[in-house]
Amino acid sequence: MQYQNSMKVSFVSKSQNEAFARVAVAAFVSQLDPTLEEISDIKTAVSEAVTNAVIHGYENQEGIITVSCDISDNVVEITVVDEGVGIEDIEQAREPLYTSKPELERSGMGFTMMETFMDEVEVESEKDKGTIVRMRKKLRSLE
Amino acid sequence: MQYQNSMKVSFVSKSQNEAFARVAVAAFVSQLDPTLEEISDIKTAVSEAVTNAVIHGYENQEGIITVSCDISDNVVEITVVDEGVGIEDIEQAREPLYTSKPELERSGMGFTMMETFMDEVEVESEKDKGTIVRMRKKLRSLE
Amino acid sequence: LGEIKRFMRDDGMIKVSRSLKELGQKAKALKETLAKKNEREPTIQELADEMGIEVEELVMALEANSDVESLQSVIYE
Ligand SMILES: Nc1ncnc2c1ncn2[C@@H]1O[C@H](COP(=O)(O)OP(=O)(O)O)[C@@H](O)[C@H]1O
Ligand SMILES: Nc1ncnc2c1ncn2[C@@H]1O[C@H](COP(=O)(O)OP(=O)(O)O)[C@@H](O)[C@H]1O
Ligand SMILES: [Mg+2]
Ligand SMILES: [Mg+2]
Repeated sequence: MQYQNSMKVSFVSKSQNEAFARVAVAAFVSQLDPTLEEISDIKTAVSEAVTNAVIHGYENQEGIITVSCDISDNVVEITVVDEGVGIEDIEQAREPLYTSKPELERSGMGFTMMETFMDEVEVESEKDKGTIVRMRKKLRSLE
Repeated sequence: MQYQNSMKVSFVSKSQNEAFARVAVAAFVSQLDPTLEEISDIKTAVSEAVTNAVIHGYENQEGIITVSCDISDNVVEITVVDEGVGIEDIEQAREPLYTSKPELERSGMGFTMMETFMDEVEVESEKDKGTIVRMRKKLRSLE
Repeated sequence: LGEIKRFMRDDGMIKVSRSLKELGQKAKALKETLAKKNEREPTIQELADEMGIEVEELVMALEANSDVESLQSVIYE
């Protein structure tokens, strides 16, 4: 391990903080000078996870969302944590097109996008305790 | 009070995280649609406070720096916290041109810059406990 | 979804530092123009609109002019 760095940002679950979370992560990851494509992948994944925390986790009520970002050489690990309602059936939630809120015109593709744009996605959740989404991506442009 | 929002970001006291802290604060404050000049003032003040935490607070050892940003209507409050060596004589530290590290070619103008670019600057500190710098600025572009 | 991903961008291997630097230079020039035209400092939203980019991207671009590169040298020295 040659290079390590980490940050953590917490904010209120307002929808306007989604953009903030994206820039914070993008600004932090930019210190590795990735490609635009890599940054855009990461921003998309962060958006999806943070949107889920706002809409599903806290059901648009106020709550705190914490996004951490850990860099180890050219691997970026991003963790999005909420203390909201939690997910009862994680496997089902991760299925493409599954959404528990079809009335909101959600596409059910959030987890699928995270999986597409990142190398690994782990989800931990407990009903009424909250949800942790951990995503990892290796920046291949740096190899 | 009509509009409120807040965020908090923590990171390791590496000098490359100064730029990150600046962008994080600038991104958060941007939701108030400030002028570029106001953003640049705020970034300068954040830089000075974070640099002080890195160089003086932690004397370039690793430690955690926390920057919070609270928006109430058009007032931005930024707090920079370290748990480093602390300041024994705050009044002296705030004097223009005073520096405890002249050997590092510090200008001793950090606090003066913060005072110039922000409306208010409060400093709390305790030896061996750490330092809290709280700065406020009203964004006049919004009036 | 691989299709979507390819469709969503054509920027391939362009480095973030280069892109932000270019945007940052453009922002500086446009800022002057807008300030003259309106006889006041533009807000960040006005400038972003004029450039056709998101405010968040502009914030990063404003930081970028030299910093990303100097960070690189810090990290890999
Ligand atoms: N942070 C979360 N807290 C609670 N439930 C969640 C969270 N994230 C996702 N879910 C559940 O997983 C489902 C699928 O999420 P996703 O794939 O993003 O689709 P969508 O957001 O369009 O519903 C959501 O409908 C919701 O039931
Ligand atoms: N976070 C801090 N922790 C400990 N000491 C500090 C801190 N911030 C400032 N100081 C003290 O205050 C002095 C003045 O700070 P400043 O005006 O920024 O000048 P400079 O950084 O150039 O020395 C510093 O030299 C240092 O002794
Ligand atoms: Mg979703
Ligand atoms: Mg200083």
